Amino acid sequence: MKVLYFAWLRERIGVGSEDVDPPETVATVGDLVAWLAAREARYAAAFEDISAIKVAVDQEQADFDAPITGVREVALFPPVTGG
Amino acid sequence: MKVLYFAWLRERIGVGSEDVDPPETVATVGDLVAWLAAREARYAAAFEDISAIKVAVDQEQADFDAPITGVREVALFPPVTGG
Amino acid sequence: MAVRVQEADFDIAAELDALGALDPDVGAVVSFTGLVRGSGITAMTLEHYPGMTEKALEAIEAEAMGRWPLQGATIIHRVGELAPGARIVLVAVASRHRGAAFEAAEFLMDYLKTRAPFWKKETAEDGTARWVDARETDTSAADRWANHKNAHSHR
Amino acid sequence: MAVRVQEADFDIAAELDALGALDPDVGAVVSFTGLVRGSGITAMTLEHYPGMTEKALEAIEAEAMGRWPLQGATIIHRVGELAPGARIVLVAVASRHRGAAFEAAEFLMDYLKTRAPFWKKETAEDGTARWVDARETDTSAADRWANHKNAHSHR
Repeated sequence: MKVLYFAWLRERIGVGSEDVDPPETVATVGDLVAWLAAREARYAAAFEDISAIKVAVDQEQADFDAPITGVREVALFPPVTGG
Repeated sequence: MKVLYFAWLRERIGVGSEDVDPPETVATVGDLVAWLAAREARYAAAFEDISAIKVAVDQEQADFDAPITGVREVALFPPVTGG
Repeated sequence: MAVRVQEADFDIAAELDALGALDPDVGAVVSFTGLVRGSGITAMTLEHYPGMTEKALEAIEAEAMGRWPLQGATIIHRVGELAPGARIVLVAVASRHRGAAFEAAEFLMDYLKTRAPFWKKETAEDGTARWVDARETDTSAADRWANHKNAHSHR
Repeated sequence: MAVRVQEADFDIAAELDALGALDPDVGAVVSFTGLVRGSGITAMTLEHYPGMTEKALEAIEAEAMGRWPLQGATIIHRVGELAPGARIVLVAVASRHRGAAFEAAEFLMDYLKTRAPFWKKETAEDGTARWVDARETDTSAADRWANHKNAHSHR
């Protein structure tokens, strides 16, 4: 599964995207974020305030409850500021 | 005093503007319209439906009660349709 | 005041660029362009009241500048005979934020439609010409600004 | 679908002319242009989510086309590094009447601001850079369309 990070999330984590292979117990976006945060301090720091983070699953807006089984990509990013 | 007509009022009356010299008893725009209508059939026909006619006095929106003593120009026209 | 009444066409890009360049804090430029709708007509003739037209447009623009935090506003209205598809009118405003810009542009059009002395005459394909009737919806559109609160001026 | 994400600048006049030419019954073209506000910054960098961005903009445009009687809509959003005063975004719509055109253009901007994956980073005059915070007013602006009645679509 591909995980993408944008804006200050990308900067804090240090990569724009990465391929990850979480265990089967990681069933939702929320589980994925917790699993990443437990791996390394830079993830824990980036995900400190989860209320400031938005989610897309396979390029569609989603939330932390969204299942990730079988999805190709999950994106995590701050609220959008275009326009 | 100059009186101006626009759009179908101009066409029905046959002139775009004219100089008139009404008697002193003609005190308001309404009086002026009645005085013109009494002069000639083409005015009476043009002013038949007074509710369809708008007024400007010295190039400012006004109504039929507006006094005309001392004014330079009175304009009579259908509701505007620009834009 | 950026108000013009003219027979000639206008250059939208130049007008919008000029508004954007008025102030480094312009963040939003909203424009309305009115076109001659072409179905069934061969020409549209615009008559106006020289002298009063400019005054009316300037008054409308001044009212918009007083109601919203605008950095600039432009109104250009054409007169004379126009072909189907031709531009009739441009209204454009510049502001810091989009809420004020959208509201002010719509206000300008609603007031222009009901207060500026222009009259349209359509020539149909069979050669007959008729004066366009005023629309009740234009009056109600203008009326809704009477008690309008500028709630979104920082949007 | 008339949606583009690009580094290059765009030609507003060409875009508005194309919308006006889509159908002889287009009577109203409304445009919004967003500019980089220049006070205190030397650059604005726009990041986006390639792939999702285009999908999001197309979904927003399709929703507008379904809600209002539009003959066309265009969304162009720039990415990369932009200078103060530069154009960031163009939203433009064509309709028979101005009411629908104004509403649809404002809807497109409100939804774009809250749903399209773009992020702005400002570089200040002292060289420091910061990500622009999302605005609560943008969320409330988008929310007001949820129960919106298109009352003025014939204006």
